[in-house]
Amino acid sequence: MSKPDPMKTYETHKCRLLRVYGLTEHEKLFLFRFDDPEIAQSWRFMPGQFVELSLLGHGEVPISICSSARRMGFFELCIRKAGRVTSEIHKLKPGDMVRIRGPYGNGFPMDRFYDRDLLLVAAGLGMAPLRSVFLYALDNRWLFGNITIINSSKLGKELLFAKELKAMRDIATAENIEIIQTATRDPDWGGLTGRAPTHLDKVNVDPTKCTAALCGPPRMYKSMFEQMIKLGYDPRYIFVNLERRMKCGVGKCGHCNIGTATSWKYTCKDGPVFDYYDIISIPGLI
Amino acid sequence: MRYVKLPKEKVCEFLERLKSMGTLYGPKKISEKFYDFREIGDVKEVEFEYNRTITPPRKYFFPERETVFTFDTVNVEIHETMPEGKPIILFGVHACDIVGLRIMDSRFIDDLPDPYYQIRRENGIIIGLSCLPDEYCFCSVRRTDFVDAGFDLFLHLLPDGYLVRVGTVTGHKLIENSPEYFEEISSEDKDNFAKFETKRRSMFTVQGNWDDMRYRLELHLDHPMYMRESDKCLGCGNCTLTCPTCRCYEVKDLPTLDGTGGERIRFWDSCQFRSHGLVAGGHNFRPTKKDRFLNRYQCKNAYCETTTTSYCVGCGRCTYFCPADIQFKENLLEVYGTGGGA
Amino acid sequence: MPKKKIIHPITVDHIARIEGKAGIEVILDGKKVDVVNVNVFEGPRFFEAIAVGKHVEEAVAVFPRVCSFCAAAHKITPVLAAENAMGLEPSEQTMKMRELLYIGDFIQSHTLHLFFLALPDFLGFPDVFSMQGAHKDILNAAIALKDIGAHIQTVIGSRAIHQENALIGGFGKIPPKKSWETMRQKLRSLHDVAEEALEQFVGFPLWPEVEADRVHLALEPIDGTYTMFGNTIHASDGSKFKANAYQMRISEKVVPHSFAKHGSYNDQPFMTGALSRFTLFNDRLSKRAKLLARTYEEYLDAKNPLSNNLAQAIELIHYIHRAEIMADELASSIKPNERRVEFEITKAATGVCVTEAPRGLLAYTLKINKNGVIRAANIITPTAMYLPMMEADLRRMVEGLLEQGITDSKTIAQKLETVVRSYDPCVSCSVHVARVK
Amino acid sequence: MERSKMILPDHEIIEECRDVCRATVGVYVLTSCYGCQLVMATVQKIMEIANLVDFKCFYMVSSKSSMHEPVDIAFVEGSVSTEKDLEELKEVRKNAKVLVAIGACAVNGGVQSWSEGDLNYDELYASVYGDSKIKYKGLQAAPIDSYVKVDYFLPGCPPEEDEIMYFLSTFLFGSYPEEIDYPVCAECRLEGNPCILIESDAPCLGPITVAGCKARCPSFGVPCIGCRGPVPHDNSWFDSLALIFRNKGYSKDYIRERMKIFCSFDKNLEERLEKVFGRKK
Ligand SMILES: Cc1cc2nc3c(=O)[nH]c(=O)nc-3n(C[C@H](O)[C@H](O)[C@H](O)COP(=O)(O)OP(=O)(O)OC[C@H]3O[C@@H](n4cnc5c(N)ncnc54)[C@H](O)[C@@H]3O)c2cc1C
Ligand code: SF4
Ligand code: SF4
Ligand code: SF4
Repeated sequence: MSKPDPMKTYETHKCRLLRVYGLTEHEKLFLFRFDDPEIAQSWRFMPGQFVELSLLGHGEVPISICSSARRMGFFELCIRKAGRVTSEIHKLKPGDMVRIRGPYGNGFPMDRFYDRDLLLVAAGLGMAPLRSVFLYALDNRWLFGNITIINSSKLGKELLFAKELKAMRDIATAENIEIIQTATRDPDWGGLTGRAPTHLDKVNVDPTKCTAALCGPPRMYKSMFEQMIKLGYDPRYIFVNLERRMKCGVGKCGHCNIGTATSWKYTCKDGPVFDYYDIISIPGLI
Repeated sequence: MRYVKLPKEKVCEFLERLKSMGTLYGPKKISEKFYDFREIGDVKEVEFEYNRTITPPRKYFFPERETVFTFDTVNVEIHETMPEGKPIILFGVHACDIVGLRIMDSRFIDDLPDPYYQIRRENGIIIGLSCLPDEYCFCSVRRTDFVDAGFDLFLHLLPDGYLVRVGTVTGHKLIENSPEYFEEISSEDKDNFAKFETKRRSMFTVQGNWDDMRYRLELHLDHPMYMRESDKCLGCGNCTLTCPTCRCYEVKDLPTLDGTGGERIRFWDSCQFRSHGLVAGGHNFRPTKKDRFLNRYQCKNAYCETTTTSYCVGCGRCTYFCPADIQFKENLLEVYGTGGGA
Repeated sequence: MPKKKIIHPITVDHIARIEGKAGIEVILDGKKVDVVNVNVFEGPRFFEAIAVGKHVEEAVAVFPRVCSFCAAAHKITPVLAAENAMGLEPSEQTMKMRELLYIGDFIQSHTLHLFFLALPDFLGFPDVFSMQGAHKDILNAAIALKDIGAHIQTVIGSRAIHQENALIGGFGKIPPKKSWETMRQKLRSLHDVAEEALEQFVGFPLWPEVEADRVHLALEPIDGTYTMFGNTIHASDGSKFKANAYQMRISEKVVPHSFAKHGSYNDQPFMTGALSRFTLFNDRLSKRAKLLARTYEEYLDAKNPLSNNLAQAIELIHYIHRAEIMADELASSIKPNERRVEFEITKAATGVCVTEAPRGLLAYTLKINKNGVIRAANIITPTAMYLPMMEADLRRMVEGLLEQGITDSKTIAQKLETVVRSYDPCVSCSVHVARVK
Repeated sequence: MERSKMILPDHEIIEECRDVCRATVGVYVLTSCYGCQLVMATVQKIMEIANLVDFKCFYMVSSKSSMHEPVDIAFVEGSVSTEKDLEELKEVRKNAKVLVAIGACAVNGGVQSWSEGDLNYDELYASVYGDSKIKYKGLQAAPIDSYVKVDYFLPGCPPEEDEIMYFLSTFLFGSYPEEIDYPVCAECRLEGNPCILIESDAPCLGPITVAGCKARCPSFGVPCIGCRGPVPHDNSWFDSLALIFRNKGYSKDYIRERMKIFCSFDKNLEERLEKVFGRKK
């Protein structure tokens, strides 16, 4: 292995915002392109990885890449308006420039997903990183068995990518893909209700040969795990995507530190994707 | 390893020589009781018998506050402000602090190295200095009381000078280039060195080895010590800011008044502060003082693969400089199961 | 009883460019001036009451908060009063540093008043900001002078306002030789700049309407020089009295239109401040200041409050010179390791101190119990002392203008504001208010 | 005191008009020593600021001032100490997009906000004015957020120049300042000072006082008197510090007096002191 180049660690690239799509009241989808064609050509990422997006003068935030890993030169970020930087990102217009560094983090170990069924369970913003996995699976459809995606949120109108998923219904059925969208606390919602774990009976995957990727608020994981293990899912194939405060994204600034004395982790480098056994052996992870 | 002797009467001249090579930093007495690493103007100010400095040596490679780049918001361009790479000569570093620097290296010069740190570190010369422990030291149980690596030269006190261990090529060059200051060691020197080491070892208030501390700690995450002690805590961050291996930092953008430019700075942060675990929307991963207190105990006792020690090197700063007088060592021992005191 | 017919009330709701909140209210009865009030509606802060119960060390940290323009004055005076109570003798070096710190305050305060607050009146601008185009040089001078005032106070006192380094018994940290040398160099380069204010104000007429005989009170400076410390108060009526007995001659009373009390000397309004100091002790000024004062004698009229501006400008020159000499002395004599005098309070006592603050006499009386806790405090500030005189001058101004047939209330109001500003009132100081037994 | 959560400002900051027009700024004063304004008026870059923004109100330096104009950013100095103050404050709030409390008085009530025996306004008034009447009505000095919503707090007595600049530049940039939630001690360490609390048992309030002054006073060897007020979000550990002071031999009264100077409005103070000393008689 060649010696790492320190100057590359924090190297940022200029990116142009091409398009903005409003998804929900608080989330927008942003399509970016690298300004430098060479970077655009060579830049790669894995589903589950994230970038650090800088708005000079406002700050920098970690954001999961939510587009397909196959689309070269372009990438999409789904961003919730949450604070200083993200509110400012929401004001960007096509043509505006930002600076991006990354991709960082381990990403999902996609090779361990091959030739198995795939279950994706997202709650709220968790859909962002999982969309990247989902699109990856669609792009490489032959590498995967049956696919189920459970997309949940509190209110129906808060479901991320709901329209996109709905539009896919017909192809999905043909392709053995089950799409389940559920709103947990919305009296006006016409579709399915209840939390994600309650819909595990509607999946089209075989628990014994399925890989699962989950992303949502920490409290979702516990009930999900219990349920899944009861149903016979193999814990070695359950992955989650975690979140912590982050500044550097490369294991330096310490904000994303988690764990205990025997297992001290940096969410950004050792994660953000962890598997079930990480979770149960590292107290405090979720 | 090569050993030479620096006789007492040559020490000042040797320091002068070091000073001529770059900026020399060393321990100085800064108040009635405290010492700190400072730039050395007059080599007579160097304090050879100090217990511990208030700020750790890492500050020379990872400054308290630095500009990482300046930016131009109109063209969305950045200009990184890299350190100049001037030689930094750090004299008088104790063994534990040398391990501390190696722990810093393990995090800052990994597969994604931090250029700001790395450039400074590559321009650093480290001269170690032997010491005798006081009641706050517990480097012995951390296996950091004696070092084999991480220094260019290491000076061990003899009655009439110093026994010098040479750790790196830079160290060899230093000696080759100024042979007039050094002598070969005699058998008497060897005896004296052994005597000093024996004496040093015997002086520790805790003995043994704490390699299994991390397991014991983990088994007792709910130990009442955490609640009791964190109640006394001020959350002031002194323990982490003085620690030779703490390295959390915070980042902030400072736009200029007219908004066309600005700078991004980074500065030391502490896991003892509320905002350390706070995320957008108001959720805090470490919401209480106890959570933050526990976090430090876990982090410091975790295992560093590079040095094969814990992240805590046992320098005693976090206790010595704690305004609330919270005893790290004693608290660890309490959880460890041997009760308070050694 | 004749019915009051009020025409043209002249009011200024909020006088701009002074420190503190006050308005002017003039009520006319026919052509006669009935009421002239300076309404002080700056909220009261009860300093003398809130000091009670606090340890004397905390109390002297609280007092500067009376006023930001003369924070050093409100630090050093109570510190001296406290030391006086304890019978503690500060070292010579401490006194020198205190004096220089105080001078820094004078320079800052006079500069701000002359350039930032008063000058726009005379040059016809609403504020200094709008003077940027036409009067760049003046502004540069103002900034240079303000900076040196702030610099002196920061080096000695820890910051330009509310200096925490000045303590009972001495200083927390004593600046090293190098700091004093830098200070001296900076001061040396400001000789010419210091004369800028004088040049600006010399050309402006002293309005005759406010000219009137008046009593001036000022502290006789120690050691024959011109400075802010002293033990005896001189009055321009020829009498003298011990400063620590000030309460026998100077009294305060409450008036309904003001949160600031009104001071009087032997029950008469009087003036205090730069003009009073100048009038009584101008022969002690440093050479250059004295020379300039002689040259412009006609503008330094003890009967006319507008001369106060000029007197401040003269003091500015004097203090820049004096500060330089003192910084020079300190550079060569400084003992950076001198410790604060340790003290322990064991018996109850009362201490008094009167000094000359930039705006005039400032008196502190502190009563301390045997635990070092303040039991009573009395502060008299210059603005409270001269408020009645200021109201009298305003009345004269209105009357004079009306006599000349000027009745436009806006014109009159503007002129009144200028008169008020020439006093450089410090309204927030004045609302410190005294404790009534 | 509950600080507004600085999670999301519910106001659009001025960025929309930045190229077209200048941001409007007002500097208002209630009851105080005028120090905050003095610092604002004399920051090094004041002339540059004056060119970049339009001061709609700044009584201390400009005759062209009015309380009644709308502004983008309002800096309010001083505590609410009279009914007139309160009226003015409400007017300012109505006219301002962003309201910043500047200085110890506005943020924490200032030194005037408490006295021995916690006298109320009438008692204080009587102690000073006797039974004489004044036509203005005073109120017990209080921080401004006890009456109106405050968007940002800029503490200090007086505030630091670099913080004022930071606040202004972030506002003008369309962003907002980051809040400090750690104590002076942290900065004291970064300045490389020896700790005088440990070394000479000085009653330093650094551990409970919010940082931002770069440990100005301890850098001079002077114990912090807490002029910047308590660390926000209930992270001011009066109890821990009181325990330390008590162990060093300070009396309860002394500790309370000292801590209260700039913290008298912190709702935790008495409660946390009680934890150490027991209930007040
Ligand atoms: C691995 C990872 C992937 C993420 N992916 C997405 C995504 O795809 N879409 C999305 O909308 N959000 C995502 N987030 C969350 C996003 O980073 C935060 O919402 C964002 O940092 C908030 O920044 P702010 O400046 O708007 O908020 P503020 O509250 O003003 O935060 C200030 C600073 O704190 C840090 N911070 C605050 N909250 C978080 C947080 N939740 N995570 C990490 N750092 C934080 C950031 O450095 C930020 O600049 C992700 C976070 C992580 C760790
Ligand atoms: S945790 Fe404490 S004893 Fe250990 S290295 Fe850090 S400061 Fe030293
Ligand atoms: S001197 Fe004061 S501010 Fe500094 S570390 Fe000690 S207690 Fe904290
Ligand atoms: S150290 Fe304390 S008293 Fe001094 S400026 Fe800072 S907060 Fe204020």
